Amino acid sequence: MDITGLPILTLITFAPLVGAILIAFIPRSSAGLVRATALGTSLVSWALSLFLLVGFLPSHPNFQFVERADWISAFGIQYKLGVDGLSLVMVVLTTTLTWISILASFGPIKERVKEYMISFLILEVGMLGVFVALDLFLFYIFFEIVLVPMYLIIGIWGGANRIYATIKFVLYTLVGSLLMLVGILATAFAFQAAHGGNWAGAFDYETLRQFSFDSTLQLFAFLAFFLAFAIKIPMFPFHTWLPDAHVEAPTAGSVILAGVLLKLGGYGFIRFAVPLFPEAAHTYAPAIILLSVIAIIYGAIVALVQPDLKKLVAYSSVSHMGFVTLGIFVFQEQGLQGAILQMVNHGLITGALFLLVGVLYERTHDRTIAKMGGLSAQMPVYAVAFGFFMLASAGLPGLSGFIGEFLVFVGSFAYSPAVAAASTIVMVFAAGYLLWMFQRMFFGELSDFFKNAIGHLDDLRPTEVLTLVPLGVLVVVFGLFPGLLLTLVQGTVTEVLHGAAQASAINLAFWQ
Amino acid sequence: MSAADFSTISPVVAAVLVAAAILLVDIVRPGSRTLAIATSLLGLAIVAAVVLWAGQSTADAFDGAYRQDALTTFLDLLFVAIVAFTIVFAPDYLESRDLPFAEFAAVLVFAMTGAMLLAAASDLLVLFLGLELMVIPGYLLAGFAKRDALSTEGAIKYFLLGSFSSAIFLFGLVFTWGLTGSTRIDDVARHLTDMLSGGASMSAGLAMGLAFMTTGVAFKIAAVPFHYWTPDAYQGSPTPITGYLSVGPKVGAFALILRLFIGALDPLKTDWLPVMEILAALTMTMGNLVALTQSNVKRMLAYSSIAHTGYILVGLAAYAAGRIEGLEGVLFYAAAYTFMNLGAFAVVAALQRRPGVTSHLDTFAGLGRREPILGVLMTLFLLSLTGIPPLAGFFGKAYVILAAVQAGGTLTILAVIAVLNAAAAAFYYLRVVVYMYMREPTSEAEPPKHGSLVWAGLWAASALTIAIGVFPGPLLDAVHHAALALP
Amino acid sequence: MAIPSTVPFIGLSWDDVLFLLFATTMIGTALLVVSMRDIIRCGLAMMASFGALAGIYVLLGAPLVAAAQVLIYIGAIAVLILFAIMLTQSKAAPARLVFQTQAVPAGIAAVILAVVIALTVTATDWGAVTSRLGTATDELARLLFRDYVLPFEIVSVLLLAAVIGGVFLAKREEGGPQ
Amino acid sequence: MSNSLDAYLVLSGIIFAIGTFGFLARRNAISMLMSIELMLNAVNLAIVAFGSFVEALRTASSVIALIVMAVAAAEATVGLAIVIAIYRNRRTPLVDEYDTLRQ
Amino acid sequence: METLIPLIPALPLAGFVFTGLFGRRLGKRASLVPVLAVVASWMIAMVVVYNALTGSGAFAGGQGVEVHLWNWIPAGAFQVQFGFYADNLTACLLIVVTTIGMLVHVYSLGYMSHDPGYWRFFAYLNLFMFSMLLLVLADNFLLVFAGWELVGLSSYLLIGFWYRRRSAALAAKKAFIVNRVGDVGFALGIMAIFVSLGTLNIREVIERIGTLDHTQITVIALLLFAGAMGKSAQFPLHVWLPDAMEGPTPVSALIHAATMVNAGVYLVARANPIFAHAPEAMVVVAAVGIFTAILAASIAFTQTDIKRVLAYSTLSQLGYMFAALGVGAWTAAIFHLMSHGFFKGLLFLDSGSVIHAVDGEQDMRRMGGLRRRIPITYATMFIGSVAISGIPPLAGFFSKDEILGEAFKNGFLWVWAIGLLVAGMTAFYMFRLMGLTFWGKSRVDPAVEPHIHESPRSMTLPLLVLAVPSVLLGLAIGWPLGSGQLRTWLEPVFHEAVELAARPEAAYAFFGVDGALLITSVAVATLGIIGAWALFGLELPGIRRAGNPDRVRSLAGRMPFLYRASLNKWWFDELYDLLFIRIGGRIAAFLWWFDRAVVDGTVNGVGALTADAGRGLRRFQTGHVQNYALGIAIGLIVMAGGYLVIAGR
Repeated sequence: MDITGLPILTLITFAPLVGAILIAFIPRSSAGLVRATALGTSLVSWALSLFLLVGFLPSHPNFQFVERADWISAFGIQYKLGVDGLSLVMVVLTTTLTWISILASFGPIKERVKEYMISFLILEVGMLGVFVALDLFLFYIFFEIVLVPMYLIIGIWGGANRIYATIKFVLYTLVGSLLMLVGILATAFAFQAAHGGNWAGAFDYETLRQFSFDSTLQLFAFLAFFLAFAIKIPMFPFHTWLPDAHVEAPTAGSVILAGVLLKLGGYGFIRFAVPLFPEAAHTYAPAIILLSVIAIIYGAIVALVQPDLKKLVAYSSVSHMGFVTLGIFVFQEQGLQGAILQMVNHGLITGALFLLVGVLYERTHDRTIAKMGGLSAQMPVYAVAFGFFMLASAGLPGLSGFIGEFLVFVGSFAYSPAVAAASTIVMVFAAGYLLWMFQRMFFGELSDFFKNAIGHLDDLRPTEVLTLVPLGVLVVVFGLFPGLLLTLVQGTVTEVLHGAAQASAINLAFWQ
Repeated sequence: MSAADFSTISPVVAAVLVAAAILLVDIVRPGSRTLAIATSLLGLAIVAAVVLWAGQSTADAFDGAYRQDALTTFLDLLFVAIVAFTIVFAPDYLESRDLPFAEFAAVLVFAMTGAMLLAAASDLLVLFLGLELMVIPGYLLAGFAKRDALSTEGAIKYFLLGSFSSAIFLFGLVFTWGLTGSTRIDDVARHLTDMLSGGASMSAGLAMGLAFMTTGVAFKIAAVPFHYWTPDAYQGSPTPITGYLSVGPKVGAFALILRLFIGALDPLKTDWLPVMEILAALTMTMGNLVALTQSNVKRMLAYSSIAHTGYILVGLAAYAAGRIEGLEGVLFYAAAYTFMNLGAFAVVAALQRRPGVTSHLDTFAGLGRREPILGVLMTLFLLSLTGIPPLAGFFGKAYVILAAVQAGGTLTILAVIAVLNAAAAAFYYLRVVVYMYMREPTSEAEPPKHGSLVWAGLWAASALTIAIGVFPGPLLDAVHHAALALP
Repeated sequence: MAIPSTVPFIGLSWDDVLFLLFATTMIGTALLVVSMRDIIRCGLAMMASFGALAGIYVLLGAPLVAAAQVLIYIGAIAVLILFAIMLTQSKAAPARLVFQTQAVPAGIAAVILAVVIALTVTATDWGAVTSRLGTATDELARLLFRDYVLPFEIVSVLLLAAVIGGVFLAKREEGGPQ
Repeated sequence: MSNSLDAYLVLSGIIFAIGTFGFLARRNAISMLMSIELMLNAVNLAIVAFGSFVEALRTASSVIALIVMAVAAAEATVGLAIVIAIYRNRRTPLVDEYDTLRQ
Repeated sequence: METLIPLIPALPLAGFVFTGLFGRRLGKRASLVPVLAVVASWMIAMVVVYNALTGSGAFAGGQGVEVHLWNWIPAGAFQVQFGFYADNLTACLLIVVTTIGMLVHVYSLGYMSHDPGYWRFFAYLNLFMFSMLLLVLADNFLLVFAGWELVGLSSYLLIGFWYRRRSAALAAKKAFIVNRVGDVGFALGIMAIFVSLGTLNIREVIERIGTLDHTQITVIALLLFAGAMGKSAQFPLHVWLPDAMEGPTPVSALIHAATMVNAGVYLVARANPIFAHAPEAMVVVAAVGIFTAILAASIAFTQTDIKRVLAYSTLSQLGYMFAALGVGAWTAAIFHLMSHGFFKGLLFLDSGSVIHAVDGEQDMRRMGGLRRRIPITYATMFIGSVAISGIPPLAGFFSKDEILGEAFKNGFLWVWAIGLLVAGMTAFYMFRLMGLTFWGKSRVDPAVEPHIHESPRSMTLPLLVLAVPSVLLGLAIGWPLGSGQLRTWLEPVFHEAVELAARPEAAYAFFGVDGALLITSVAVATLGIIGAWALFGLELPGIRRAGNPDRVRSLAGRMPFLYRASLNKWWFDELYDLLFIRIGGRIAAFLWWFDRAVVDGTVNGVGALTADAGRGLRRFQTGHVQNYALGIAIGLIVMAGGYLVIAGR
């Protein structure tokens, strides 16, 4: 099948939009049809993204499946899509997690199903768009679009304190992304000014990547991009929206939030911040690495004392995302590969953990760890699933989490053994909070709280198993055969590092 | 008055005739709303057609007092659109409050005439008269619900302060006129260039005149600290009229700024640039900060309109700092702002169709459930006002920010202030969304029926809001040409 | 008998004396307008002030403007205002405080404004001649209906709009609350 | 003195300032309206004075002054109509009691 | 070989997967597949071992065999194979691991037969076997690390097998976390190896290690040793092992005595050239080892839980092994590893049998006089005790003697001296154990007393089988002294390290220094036995002597500090509790407070400040027109001033 002739990226990206529009015309009363349509469209998008996987040539260095059309020609803004290994991986991750999340929402979401599914599908459009856009302006648009459905998903279907959480999420993210908008515009203008006022290519990623910007612009534009992505990913000290958002979000919202939205930050760093402003990236790298190490340790330590399951997982995300930024900014091959792997793995593992937390929450409407205990006997399959993903999160070799983490360690060791040593300690803390959580939930005698809710404590239902199994399989497969991912992203890694290797830090000695 | 003059000012004449026709119809068939509405809309369509016809050529009329160029056409069309939307949104609201439609429409069209004169004025006197013709009907409209204490209160505040500022503005105009010896904008600009040639700085009298004029226009566009009338007048006015007031006189006042500050005072732009920068920063920040604390949607939107003035001023400052894109940004922003803001007010007006319904946030509680389509449309307008892509508001903001970034220097700081403000603004816009979707309705009352005209208007406004964001190309071309018409 | 070119004993020209007279009257009555307790008297003072200004217009060689001043301001606007005062003067309302609480800052602001205007005015070279120029009425008429025909038309539309709106607002409605 | 433009302009400025003071300080709506009329008169005085002393402005000044008077009349009409309308609602002409709309 | 070697770990893995998926439904039959898998694995392993040790087939010429399955991590320059490597060292380990593993499986058939988690237990055991074999067979450090972590996981699962018991859950967690501390070092070591050498393949690393400078090697060696300390429970990471006795006894035997805890020794032995290049690191290894040995032995003196005594004994013996490695007695270390594996496995299984007999009681103070009630258990345990005490000609004698001898000859007199002391202490506490458990009068709970019975055949059979190597292993591979079979086998592995040490290789002198040392150590061990005999009694055919509790008490009273220190395990648990749970908890709580109050507080503060600013600014909107007008007037004046300033420029 020749898929090169089809605008396949557009199809993948906007298939969910079509679904959302269809759902808008389905009467509110037929919730089943709404659910089926939502799942169907997300599966269509997923299936198409798998075709992409088949047709992709890892050896080919450039972007593939490129589609371009002039959009706003006055500013050289294009509708330009394309994937390389990195975006391909993220696209497939997104499509996979989306249908899983939609499936996982069938049970818990009973109110306003129609609006929920529409929001979710639009969310998917935004996320996919971010990963395939090759025009900075287009990228920004998708980056922002994501906010709106997520805002609604947390705000409408979330927990008790949802409004605070969702507004915090949106405002915090907006501050960063709007500054990035200034950065994007400044970048484009710098390009335009250097090309005699010609806007052509000023927003085109591939063109901009070839252009070297002057150092002042780099320093400021990088900072703007950095802030946007650092908030999104989120890095210490910009992370506090995350625990709130996770705690209040509905299960599927948490899954997508952890699984994909946080990756937008990492993706942005790798795709835009570093290649466009390599010198600035080098200049700021030590500070970013310091923040990453702090995030790794700090997130893990704070996770140790969390009373709420979701908060614990949220802080563990802060810690895990610290690896991503660390891996990127050590500018080592293994570090970058590890960072990418870590993004994927964290998406799978933490996504699954949130699904699991959601399973329990749906039955007991509580997530307080202190009230739990002894679930192993009551829900053995659940315990096994939870244990599996808990161990994957702890970085057990053989499961995917380990590879990413270890590659980051190796990369950071090459950068500085001290940094590696400081961040490797987190292995202990991670085991600490995860095992503590596991012990409190599953070991010991059944807690009074659970005894009271024992009627609801049935083991995993078939739908729930169906949502978890793909993730589990992927965790094992990527743990044993990380090469599947590594070969895909090798091109991106080489490209990014090649650009970064030629740059050197800017001399910040302004006083001279 | 020659035939050529007449054909050049034909849009204005057509507008006056439409106003007259509305009054005439009301005299012939008193109280027939349908007829009056039809007349108004038909008349506006004719005006639009005439504007387009006249816009085919660039011409001066009345010995250079009136100029027909691309900017005129652009602004005229915008004014016609504003008035048309207002007329579409108003009848439901007015009818349920037993307010006459014909007087309303006629006065509105008179105001439009004034605005159109501003868009075309190349003479200080015409400028002043156009301004007065635009704002005096505005005072009347603000107090149009004359039995309503709030409406009249808003009106008298608007009137008193407006007249005060008009006097100040006029005083400044007179000083400028006295120094330059002419009322023609081109002559003024030429004289100023001569006076400033050789690096001379402006005289004290000119500085004084400039200060008075800036104060006057800053008042009309509701820039901080001359904005005080805005929230009170907006909140007091009948809601469809608030919608009009928030865009019509504001865009009109920006037309005045374009003709006066860019047309006549262009030689002084390095002098008024810092003032505009400060005004822009103050206006954005103060508007947004106070809007954060509002619980009445109309008043919140009033403060938000102040903030939007600030964003537009960023574009103006960028122009003064040497970027023509700033001017384009001003025009683009004005157009984008028009439709989303009118749309938002239209939703408020639709909700207030039953007399006695306030515009408090509680009115919006559960709207997403009670009236889903209205909820979605309101969300759309609010998101656009927030600046979420790919909607019109986002593109407008991006445009002025781009211009500011291009201008560089202090303007970059202004751009950063602008985006920080935009982020803060998201809070209060989204709070309405919170009420609409995340709160339970306070009353179980059956939602009122909305006229098909209102629906048509809402759909049109939302379509424009989306279209300007997704396909900004045509509008970009238009503002590009319009901006080129200025020196 | 020839009138001496200057005023005896004072040494000022007659015009200067007239100017001073009118100016003093104008300022004095204007101050009364803004300071008197009884609003009707304020209105009357305003009329006097307008009259003094008409005198200055004559002095400046613009008799037509002076005539218009008398007709429009004293004849129309001031009368209108007096009517409005009558309409809004409820007997129940005693002469309460004339001034806002912010009278003092208002005064300071006004003084600063006056001083600033005076200083800038005198510091500026207006390109003025040292004698007054007269304006011929016929020339004025030509100007009004030829060069300034557009403003003239606009003013008529403006007045029309103002009257329509004013009538609507001011008219008492049948069945209305009052 | 009477031959000096500055004198007239200074007079105009003083009247303008007095008008401003009245506007800022008086409580009665009609008083404020009268203050505005004073300010407009001050402007008109400046216009006529310019016409009388600057050759280039001679012919136009009277026309402008007349037009400004007409505008003043229109403003006064509208203003008084609004005052009467609000008086019907509030039974008071004192503007500082119109403070329902605030903050 | 290419197919056989991967099969060794693959079979238990298959068993684990199968049992994990279907075990629940199989009930008592669930053990079938795991046991068969392990037996098959053992048979294959024996084939491999035979080939390796005889140097036949693919192993010809003393070479190891490498098997590459696939390229596990192809990350640019970071290429890691999923591959196996087997040589003679592996073979030695395979003997211990598969044999004891198989026997423990069999033993568990009986021991766990009444447990509801029967299938789960066997699944875990199989998982452990897979992990341990992976660790032993891995051809690169990262795969070793993978096995390393997986055995940790299995250990976690098995310690916490009875998860309803809070103490078991806590012990499992403690074991995993303490191990992780060591793993951090190991992981860093791996990174250091890769970064400096560009490969992780063990053979390549060993070949190229000499190219690095001394500091690098020392750092790498110490980091690897840190990993070994965790897994082999060396001071200060020893605290998890005694607690690990919360697991079922077969687990203690298999994991916490015979196999997993040896992983650290194996790692150091495997990486011997690295350590050989870093003599300072070797000293550290020796010091930590010998210190752990005496520390643990001192604690074992007073413990009353039978399994805990054995656990501390294990610690102590592991310390011995590290001391051996540290002094360069590579072969002796592996020798001791093997013999200790068998006799400690035996001892633990015996203790399990004892516990089984007295209905779960583990406190020796409520035992006594069990000799006749459970004769097979008694007999085999006696053999084990003699073996560990270093009485010739049992296995322990040969290995221990070799360690002490080499320590002395290699110039580590202090190691020798302490080791000698520990040998005596070992004999003492082992016979204390024997005395308290089997001899003297019964102190068993009267309710349990009538039910005391010998264990089923599936349990006694492994005991009997294990007793054989405990007796004979030393003679089989350690004789003649100084040039036993084992030395020949391991010569290719340690060849380089031995050469590097460049010590004059004196011939074994039975009638010289070696003989003297031998006699000394046997004498000291005998002294220990006599001490125990005097205090806790002895019942041998012909000798019968009751224990003397009063003298024990008075002895304890005379050394109150030492007694309490021993009883309280030198307060390490308390110290760590203070450091990591209390102070660490405080720090964590503080950081969380910091997160909410400072980091998030700043965020919310900015928001609140903004809102406050808005509230403040809205006060200007007084509703009074005149106020507004004044504002405008002031604005006008300011602006006029501003413009005048601009004009004046």
